[in-house]
Amino acid sequence: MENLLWLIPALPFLGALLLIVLGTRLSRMLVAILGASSVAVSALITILLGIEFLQTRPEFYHQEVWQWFNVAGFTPSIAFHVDALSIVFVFVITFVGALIHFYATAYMADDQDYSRFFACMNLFVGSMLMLVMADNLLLLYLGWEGVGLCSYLLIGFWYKEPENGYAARKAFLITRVGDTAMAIGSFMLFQAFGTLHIQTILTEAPEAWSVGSQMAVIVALLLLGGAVGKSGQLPLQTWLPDAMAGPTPVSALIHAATMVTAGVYLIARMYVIFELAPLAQTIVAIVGAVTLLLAGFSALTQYDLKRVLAYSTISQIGYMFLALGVGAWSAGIFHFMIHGFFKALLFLCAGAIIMALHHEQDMRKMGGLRHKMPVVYWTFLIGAASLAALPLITAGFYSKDQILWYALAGENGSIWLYLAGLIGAFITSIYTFRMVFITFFGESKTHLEHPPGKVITIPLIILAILSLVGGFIELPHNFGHVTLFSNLMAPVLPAIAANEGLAANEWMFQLVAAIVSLGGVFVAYLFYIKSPQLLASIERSDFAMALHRFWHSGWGFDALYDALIVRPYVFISKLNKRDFIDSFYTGLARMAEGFHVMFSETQNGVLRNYVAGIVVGAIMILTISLFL
Amino acid sequence: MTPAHMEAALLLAGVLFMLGLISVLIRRNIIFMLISVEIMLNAAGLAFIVAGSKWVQPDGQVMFIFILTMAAAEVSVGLALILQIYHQLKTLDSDAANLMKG
Amino acid sequence: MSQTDFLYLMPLLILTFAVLISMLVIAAWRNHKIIYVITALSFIAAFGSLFELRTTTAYVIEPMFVIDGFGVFYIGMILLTSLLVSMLSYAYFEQREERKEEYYLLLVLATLGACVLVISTHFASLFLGLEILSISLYALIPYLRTRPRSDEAGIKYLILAAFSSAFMLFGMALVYYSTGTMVFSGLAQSIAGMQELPLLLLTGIGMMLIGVGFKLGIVPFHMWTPDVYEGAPAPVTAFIATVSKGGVLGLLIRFFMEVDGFRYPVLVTILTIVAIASMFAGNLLALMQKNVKRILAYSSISHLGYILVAFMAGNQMGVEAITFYLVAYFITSVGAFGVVAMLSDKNSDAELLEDYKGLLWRRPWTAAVFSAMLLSLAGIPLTAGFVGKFYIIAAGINDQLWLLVVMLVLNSVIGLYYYIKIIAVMFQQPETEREPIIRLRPSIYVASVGTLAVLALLLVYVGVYPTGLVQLIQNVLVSVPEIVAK
Amino acid sequence: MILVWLIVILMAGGLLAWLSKKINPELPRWVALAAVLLDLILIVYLWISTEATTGSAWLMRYEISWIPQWGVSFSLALDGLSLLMLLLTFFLGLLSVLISWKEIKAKVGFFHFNLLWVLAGIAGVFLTMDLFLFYFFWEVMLIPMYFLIGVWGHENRTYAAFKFFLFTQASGLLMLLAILGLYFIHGSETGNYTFNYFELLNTPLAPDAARLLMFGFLAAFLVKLPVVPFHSWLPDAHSQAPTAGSVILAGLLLKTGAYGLLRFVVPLFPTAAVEFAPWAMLLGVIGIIYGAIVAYSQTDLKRLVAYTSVSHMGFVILGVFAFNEWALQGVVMQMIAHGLSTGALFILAGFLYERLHTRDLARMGGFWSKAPKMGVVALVFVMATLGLPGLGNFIAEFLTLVGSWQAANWLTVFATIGIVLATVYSLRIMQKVFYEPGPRHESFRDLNFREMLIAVPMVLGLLWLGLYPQPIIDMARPSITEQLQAYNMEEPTIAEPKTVVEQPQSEATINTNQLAINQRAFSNLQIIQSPN
Repeated sequence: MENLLWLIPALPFLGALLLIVLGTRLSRMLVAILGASSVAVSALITILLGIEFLQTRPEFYHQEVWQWFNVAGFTPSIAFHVDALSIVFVFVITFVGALIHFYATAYMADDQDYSRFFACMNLFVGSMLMLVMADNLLLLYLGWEGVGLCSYLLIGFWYKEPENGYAARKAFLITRVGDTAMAIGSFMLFQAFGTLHIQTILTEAPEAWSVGSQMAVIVALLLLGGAVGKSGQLPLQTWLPDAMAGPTPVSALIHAATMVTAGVYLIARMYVIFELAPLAQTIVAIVGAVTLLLAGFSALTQYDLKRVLAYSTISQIGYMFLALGVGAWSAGIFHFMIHGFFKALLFLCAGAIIMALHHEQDMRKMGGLRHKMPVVYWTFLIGAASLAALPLITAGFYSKDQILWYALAGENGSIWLYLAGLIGAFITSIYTFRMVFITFFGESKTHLEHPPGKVITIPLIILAILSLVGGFIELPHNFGHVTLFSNLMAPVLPAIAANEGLAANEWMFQLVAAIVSLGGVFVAYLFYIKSPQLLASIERSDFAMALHRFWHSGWGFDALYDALIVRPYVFISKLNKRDFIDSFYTGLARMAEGFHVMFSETQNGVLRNYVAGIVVGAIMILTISLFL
Repeated sequence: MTPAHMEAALLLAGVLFMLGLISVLIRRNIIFMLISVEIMLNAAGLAFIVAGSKWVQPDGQVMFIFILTMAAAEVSVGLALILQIYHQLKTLDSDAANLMKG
Repeated sequence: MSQTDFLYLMPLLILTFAVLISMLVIAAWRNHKIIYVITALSFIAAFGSLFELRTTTAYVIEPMFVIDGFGVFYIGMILLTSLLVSMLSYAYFEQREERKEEYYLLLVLATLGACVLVISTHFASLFLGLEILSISLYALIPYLRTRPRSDEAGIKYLILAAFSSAFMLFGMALVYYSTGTMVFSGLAQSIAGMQELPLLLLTGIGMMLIGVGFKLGIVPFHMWTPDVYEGAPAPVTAFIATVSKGGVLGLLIRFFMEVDGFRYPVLVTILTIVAIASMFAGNLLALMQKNVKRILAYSSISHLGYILVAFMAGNQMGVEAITFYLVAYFITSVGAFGVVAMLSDKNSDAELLEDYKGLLWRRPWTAAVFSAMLLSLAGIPLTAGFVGKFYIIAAGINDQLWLLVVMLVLNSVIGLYYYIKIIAVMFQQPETEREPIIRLRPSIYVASVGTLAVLALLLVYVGVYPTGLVQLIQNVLVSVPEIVAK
Repeated sequence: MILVWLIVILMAGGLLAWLSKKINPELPRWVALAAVLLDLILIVYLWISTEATTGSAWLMRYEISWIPQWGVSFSLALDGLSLLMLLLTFFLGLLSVLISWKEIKAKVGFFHFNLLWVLAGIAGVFLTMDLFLFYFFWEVMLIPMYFLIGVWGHENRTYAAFKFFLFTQASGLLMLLAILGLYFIHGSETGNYTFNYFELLNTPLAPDAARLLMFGFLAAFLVKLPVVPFHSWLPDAHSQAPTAGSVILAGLLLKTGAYGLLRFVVPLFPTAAVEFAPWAMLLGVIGIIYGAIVAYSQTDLKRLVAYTSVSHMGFVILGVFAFNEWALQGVVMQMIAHGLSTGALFILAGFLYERLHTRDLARMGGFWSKAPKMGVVALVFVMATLGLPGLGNFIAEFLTLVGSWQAANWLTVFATIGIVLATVYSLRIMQKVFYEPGPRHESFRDLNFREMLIAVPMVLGLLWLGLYPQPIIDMARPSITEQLQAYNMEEPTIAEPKTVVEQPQSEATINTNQLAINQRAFSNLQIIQSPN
């Protein structure tokens, strides 16, 4: 198995290559097959690999394809390092990816740039796999930028509308800012360790740096910069909502399930550095906490179905960061996986709805879809439940509960983080069910075209199942105590010890979490089903309206950055369009011309002037010879 | 002659030279300019004679004869030219002859 | 005078006889071709006679002349240039109906004067050479006497030249008065002792400088140059630009080397100022100039400035550099004016930039040659001008003349502009397809075309493989003790 | 001898092309193609045959006396660096012949004459090991370039040509002064007057003399590179030149500046260079940022690309003066990768100009659907420009930055910010040209076979550089280590900047001892005979 590693990313790349080269010549059928199968096959390989992995439980699989280059002892390779952590990611990427590709064959069916779409998607899957399988930071960076490119291409897929193009540009640019920080971080790592090989760094770092050493903190923060950029966390989260301009499968795959969680992967991957820099780790936690709150509030106020999901993604990733920040590594990853399932599910459902309502995304124009598209309804409901972490049945409950628990009881957890998480959970279930109620209940406002076909629904069902049962591989110790997942992670990521004092009455906190999420559902029910006028009356007050506008605009970050960075830059650039340095040289030329005019005055053709000239010269020479 | 006279004679030559020079500068009529130049040349000749007699050598006078011949040749060409100019410009004002400038 | 003296003066004598013969021939029967042939032959013969004189040791003809390698080389240079000029003149004057024959007499005479200059070691011979040259030029410049510009140029040149030579003579007189000798070497001996020159002597030398400076056309005695260049017939302009300046320069070098003028800060200061002033004035005046002949005139001013830089080096390398540069400059200017002459028509010379618009597409080869010449003037590689400039800069740096060298570099950048401008004009597309120039009888046409071809080849050869010429110059200079001494 | 052929073929080919116009107006194209192709084959052959290089950096030498009196010899030498540069030269040369196939209609013969002579001059610059000859070629490549711009350029060609010519000439002359200064100092010290590079290499110089001479060389190279604030010739020249001209300018002429820095400044003036290094790197960073900012607001596509190369060349000088192997390898990669990517962008601009007869971004847009092939190709080039991993420029910039980080942290940080700015302007190209809908252009055809023939090799080249650059690195390593020997960093370690600086300090002390000698030497200069 081990020597088949390279196939996993290679197949999608191959698919992409074929689609790019002879895309236009292929029939739609072939394109679909090529595009979907390439990912499906690598998913298959992954699953086989995973099975073998689970059976044999090796430390990791490693395969070097070729040495990238070798300059004065700097020898990164195109080499793969797959351990439990990577496996999880690879699994989610390929499996969910395959499903979404399958789904997309129908969703994009009547799009003219069919092959371009699948080319980009395959390219993305390939790069993403590179990212999570890389054994050195440089290769990781390759994947990292590669997914950025693909997200750029896919957000701007419908490039005809300029704003899509700008959204794509924004996404690429903001993530690039983070990447730059990450690059600088890797420079420092290279200076310190003379290599970018991840495992080497992880083993050598503890010797090189003491806990809390300045170097470690700086590096950790720089890496965090990269992470927040990709994962749409504060302060670089503004691009993600706009990224919804892309086709819905793209949002599902890139901006929900996989790419945006690259930041989580990076931090988990480099966890040693963060453990050496407690300050940085705390900042991770805080970033996560703050982000999940802000995003949650924004999600409350959105009407665009996909934007709600986008904000919820931001806030869910906030949870993951929170988990990583408090040191609950495996919890974070677990939540990533579960989130991958249900968020993909939600997006795909949304896609189905949007397609059915011929590209209508505004929830206010939806409603009463419950009966019209039952499959979608139920699957969406499951997804929503999982997102809102309804107790016991949903996977989301188990993953999120773990995080909340460690946010309080973990080594460097605190009551504040816990509260933030709790409030977040509350809001989450509110906006989730707000979405459900507005969309599926009430009287229908638009009649739908074609109800979704098999190709659409099958992936939904699969994902729905996963987002229900997915949780049962990791159950709290006081409740079944299944620890499959954390056992899997154990060799890679350190386990976390819960605070003894609190451990005793953990059930209490679980209860609180359950109540909170149910309470959220109830509030949503109250406002959107029971007595809408109540909500209306609240919304009428100016304060509420202002707040609404503020949240709707994502806490005004866009405006802020626009004023602080974008406008000044463009202004300066435009100001200096003509390149003022040039004027200096042209000035010289002017000067020379001036002299020319001056001198040619003397050549006025009058004989006596010339005589005078000679005389002047004579006088000059004689005076010099007199006075020297 | 005694050294004192030498100085005096040289001074005379110098004065002549300056006279010629100044009149070249102030005259506009080409003929007069030519004449003034001749004066300058003769001043030079005088200076040569003075020098020759200072060192009691014939060379000075030899040079003077050279100068005379040269001056003669020059004037002959010059006058021919002046005629041409007069034919074309109908004037002998040197300032009028400034077709070429800049 | 002994037998050998005549042998050594052979070139000069040949020229003199050539003049007499052609005078008689003209009296007998005017024919352009015959006179032209006589002239050409005389130049060739004179040049041939030089091979007898390739001495390693200087031969002195008391007190007037010294025939040494330096002199021989310069005479050779002058003769060849005059030959080329005469070849250009043939085609040029063939188109014009004036009486052409006397022109060649004057040309030969002028050449004779230049030759006398470069071998003279005595004020008298200096003066004679200078005046033979000048007076023939007085007549040559306004030779196309129906053109008002020619006459104007003539009169200007005459008055100014006479004026300046008055200065020169007076200077000589003063020098003679204060030293009692008119022989360079004697002069050198008498002042060798004194560290500070007496005022009278200094004034004398100063006034002589004015005379020389005028002939060289360096600032502030340059004002005649553009007008005369413009007014005179193109071949004559070429002659003035090359032979007359070259002769005077040779004299100047010899004189300064004899008396070792570089010892005296006064002279050094004066020359430095003059050099810098010439470079700047020349280039800046040419910058926006519309008239090609005037551009070349101004450029010649600046080129003399460059040459002075090497001159200031005042050692053998400097002299080598000057000599080399002169060769390059002769080739180039004759070539350039040759093109001008070739493009000129009956009633006026081709001197306005407009006349050259789109030349490359009308007469590609002519344009190519002209471009080559201009690039050489600008000092671009593959041309003789580049090596020359390189040599000069080397000499300057070798002697630590940083100020002058930097000025030179600065100026050659300014200079580039107007040389390239002419080329640019030649490359422009002529919006109006002008009528092709009437071709002359091939026999005549060949004369100038051949000349230009030869020049172009020389230009490139010297530019690409200068070592031969350098070797020659170095050998030649060996026979001049006072140069090698430095 | 083969080295001579490399140059001779081009020159002869040029003349032949000019003359062959008489026979058939199309013939010059073929002649030029043949000549360049022949050279390309030769150099590739050389490359393959010298794969297993060990020991000395120098693969070949050729030397015959030229002007013995001045110690000038016609000496060519080939090492890894020059080999790579020649590869690039002939590769791009070939492409420029191809892109001119349809674009150039007037004076075909003369055009190809100039084209080949520029290439010849550049090849000479990369090969020659005699400073006189170097200057000679340095100038030789300017004239034909001047004609290329001035005759076949766009609307404002004359101005651009003048500007280009004057800038390069002025700086070149300063270099000539420096060369001569070095020549005479060396001569007066050792008594043998020579322009030979290898002899001049270890000329002991007084610090201030070294500084002056170095500035002389720098003048030429920094203007050619170009470094802000000496860059103002470049936008005009690049935007006005015909496509082939722009490609050669951006792809090759700028590289001669970088090459000069590597080949001459670094080895000849170790001490002075180290002193100057911080300022040089600062200049580099300024260039990176400034170029990027100005590039963003350009509306003329070619002008925009021109400013991007100002920005990219900043990395070169940044890397050169970091004095470690990573940075220098990065620089070499940058020279090649930038040659390809920017050349490619200019070719793209050429394609667009052929179709639209404008370079104005405002008059373009929405071509992705009309010309998908072109879109994909353009995407690759743009991504290369913004340094996307997997393409050549990324390797180059990453190595450069890794190297410069060892030398100067903060400067490197700002340089890295420059990469973000690169993203800004690069994406603007995509957005304006291929994304948002522009004015209607009927009959906007996609790339045809010839154009694909031009574009695809560049794409492959960039990918190859990005994914397996090892051959290039191996080829360049010996020469780079040789350049660095003056800084005796035989085993480049993770060098703290101070160690880089300290070492030449000790060298400086040696030089101070030599100072006295040099002073005497200078006084001697007054009376030495000219060399012969």
